[in-house]
Amino acid sequence: MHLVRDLLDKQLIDVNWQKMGRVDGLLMEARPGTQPHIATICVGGTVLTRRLPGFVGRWSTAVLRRFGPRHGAPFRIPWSRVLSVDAMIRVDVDSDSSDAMASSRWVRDRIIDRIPGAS
Amino acid sequence: MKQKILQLTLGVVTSIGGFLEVGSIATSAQAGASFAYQLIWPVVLGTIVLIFLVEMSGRLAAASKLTVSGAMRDRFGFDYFVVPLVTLSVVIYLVLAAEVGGAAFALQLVTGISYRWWAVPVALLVWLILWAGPFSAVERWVPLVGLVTVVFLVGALELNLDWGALAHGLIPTMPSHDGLHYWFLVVNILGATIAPYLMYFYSSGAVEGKWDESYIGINRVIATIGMSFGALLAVAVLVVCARVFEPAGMRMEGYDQIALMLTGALGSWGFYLFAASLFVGCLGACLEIALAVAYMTAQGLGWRWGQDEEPRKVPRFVLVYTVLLALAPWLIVLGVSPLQVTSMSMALTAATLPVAIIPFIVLMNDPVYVGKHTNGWIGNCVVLFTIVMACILAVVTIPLQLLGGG
Amino acid sequence: MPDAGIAVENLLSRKVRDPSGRSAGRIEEIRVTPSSDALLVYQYDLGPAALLERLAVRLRAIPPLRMLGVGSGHRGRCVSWEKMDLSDPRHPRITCMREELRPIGE
Amino acid sequence: MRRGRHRGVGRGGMAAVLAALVAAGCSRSPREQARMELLSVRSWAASAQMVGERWMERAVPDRYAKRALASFVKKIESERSKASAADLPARAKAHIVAAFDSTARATDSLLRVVERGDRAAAAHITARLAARARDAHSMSERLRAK
Repeated sequence: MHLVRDLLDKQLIDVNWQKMGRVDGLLMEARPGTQPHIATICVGGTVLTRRLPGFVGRWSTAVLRRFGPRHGAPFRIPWSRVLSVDAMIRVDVDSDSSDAMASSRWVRDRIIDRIPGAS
Repeated sequence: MKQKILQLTLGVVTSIGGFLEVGSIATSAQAGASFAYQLIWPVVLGTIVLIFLVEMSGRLAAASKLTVSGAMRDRFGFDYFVVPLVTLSVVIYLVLAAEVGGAAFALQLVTGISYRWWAVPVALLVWLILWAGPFSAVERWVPLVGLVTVVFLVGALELNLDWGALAHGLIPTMPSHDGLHYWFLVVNILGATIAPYLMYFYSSGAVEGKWDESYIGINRVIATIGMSFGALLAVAVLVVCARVFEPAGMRMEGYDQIALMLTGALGSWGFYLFAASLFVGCLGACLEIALAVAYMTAQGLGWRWGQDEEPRKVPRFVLVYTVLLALAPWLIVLGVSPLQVTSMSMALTAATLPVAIIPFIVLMNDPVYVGKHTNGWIGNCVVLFTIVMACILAVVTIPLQLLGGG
Repeated sequence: MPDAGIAVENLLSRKVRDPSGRSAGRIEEIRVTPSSDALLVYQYDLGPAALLERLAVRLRAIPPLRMLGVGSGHRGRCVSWEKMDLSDPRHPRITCMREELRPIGE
Repeated sequence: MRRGRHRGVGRGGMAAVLAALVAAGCSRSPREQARMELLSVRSWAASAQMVGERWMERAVPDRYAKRALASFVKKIESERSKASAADLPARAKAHIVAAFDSTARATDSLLRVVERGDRAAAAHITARLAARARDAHSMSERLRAK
């Protein structure tokens, strides 16, 4: 399996087939002498902004940390919760109750619901 | 099969309605008025390229069930994807401002109240249609009303046309006078015709319409007929202006001059139908543009998206087009001339084409995404030619914009 | 972020140097085998540049571009996991000389 | 960047050709600049004339005609000030500025006639505008021929 080709940046879908962001980052445990392994998928704005080069990256990460709904803390999915890997990555998470959709809920409650006719 | 026929007619109608917007009307009118039939070739060239790009977007969606920006993030990663996302959002915002300006000016023609007052209501109307109307409504009634733009064809046929000169215009020729303005218009016409937002909008509509591989044939028909008919309307605008304005030496500096184009042949009908076509063409484009940016952002970042979904279910997708439409009218309200915003946005669209088109050559040849429906030899050559042309445009546009002037 | 944790996405396209300081290429791909609750890394693919490779890797397949010689540059090299020292993730190093690395068997 | 270098060469060559073309286009001699100003006079005179004619034929509403003519007057005056500032041959500059002024006056009087709704008087003014346009056109042709 190839990390970049098959996993990184792929669309994540939750247990009831709802979109919940993309594989923004992967965390590798690399202690000297032991074989490195990937145990966690990271999802979240700051994970993305840290990938941006130079000043833009640092600045946008700082902005998300101060104003982000969860202060930019990335949402972590342990590899054991991954159900299937193909065009999309399905994970055993109920996104609506999880922190992955925190910013979505924040936008919905703070902005969308305040507009009449949001039904 | 009946359902497919409906999709077919819908697709063709959508592309007609979506094709003729403020960019094509303004640039075709300027070209006809300044250079008569000599500038038909960029409209045709741009349309051929657009047909290939739109067909590819549809084929990508049908074969991989992924939209253009979804596949781009998938295939090239966030580091590359952030470049088209940012540049195209800025450029497409300017195109949206120009479309709002066009629709607002149409209302000024009819009511006499300055377009600057109409900009905010137009943006609000577009937002209301998106907020309340499901996608199928947007996709169905806007283009049907867009058919009023067929009036340009009627206008063109009213004047007995010099078909010889018209055919001669199909061949690229060097300008006899005012070379700078000539090339400035070539760039603007290409920018107006090859509109990247059409690719994002079309592929998202295909995915939302649950297209599968059986649609690839229909997709080719829709792209070809729809865009060609749209180009026919743009050429009609050019031809009418060539017959009405060029002999009198009238150069198009503002929409109030362009509004006269049909009044000779069709009298007051011509005036009000022009205002209606400008309004409907721009309104349709506003809807497509606002959705296109929302699609591009949501699909690229993995959010839930879909115009048929209730706003509460796709909050961040809705937030993108809401913020975009909230920002759209202010350039026009500040009194910037709509024609200048149009020229600037078309030139910048031309200059940023490479960013939007380069991913196509890789995506459309990657069996992982399009399976056996990869590009044929012709398709690749067209995209390659477009990339080289787009890079030349990118280099030449800014100096031309400064020197060529509106 | 746990101390030993390295962000894979930031490791990509980092230049890898061999003990003599010469560049062996950039990290383009990391190959893993799934195990019970993690993915075990067994090989790193090095090449000219991660982004370029992702753009170019398929370009060789496109007739007109292959004719123009695009994407036909030198093939990448692969490094098995034990030869890669990631103590400083910003400057990955390999423990053997770059000539000893096998080319990538696509 | 291997791919970039490959494409860069093609793009550099083509861009040089077009940049030369652009440069050639913008070095306008004063005579050419004068001709452009005259074409501009002709364009504005013809535009005002067309609005007047369509208004007389009731093909365009009064609201549109007033707003269009008012904006033409403003634009003609701004072009006039640009022309008087530009470095043009003395004799041609006088002609051009005079042409701009008479076109502006004619357009302004057409505007007042439209405000009064006097379609008969409009006919005379559109004729004057047509004459302005013809003069500007013939002058520009003479400049081109010399």
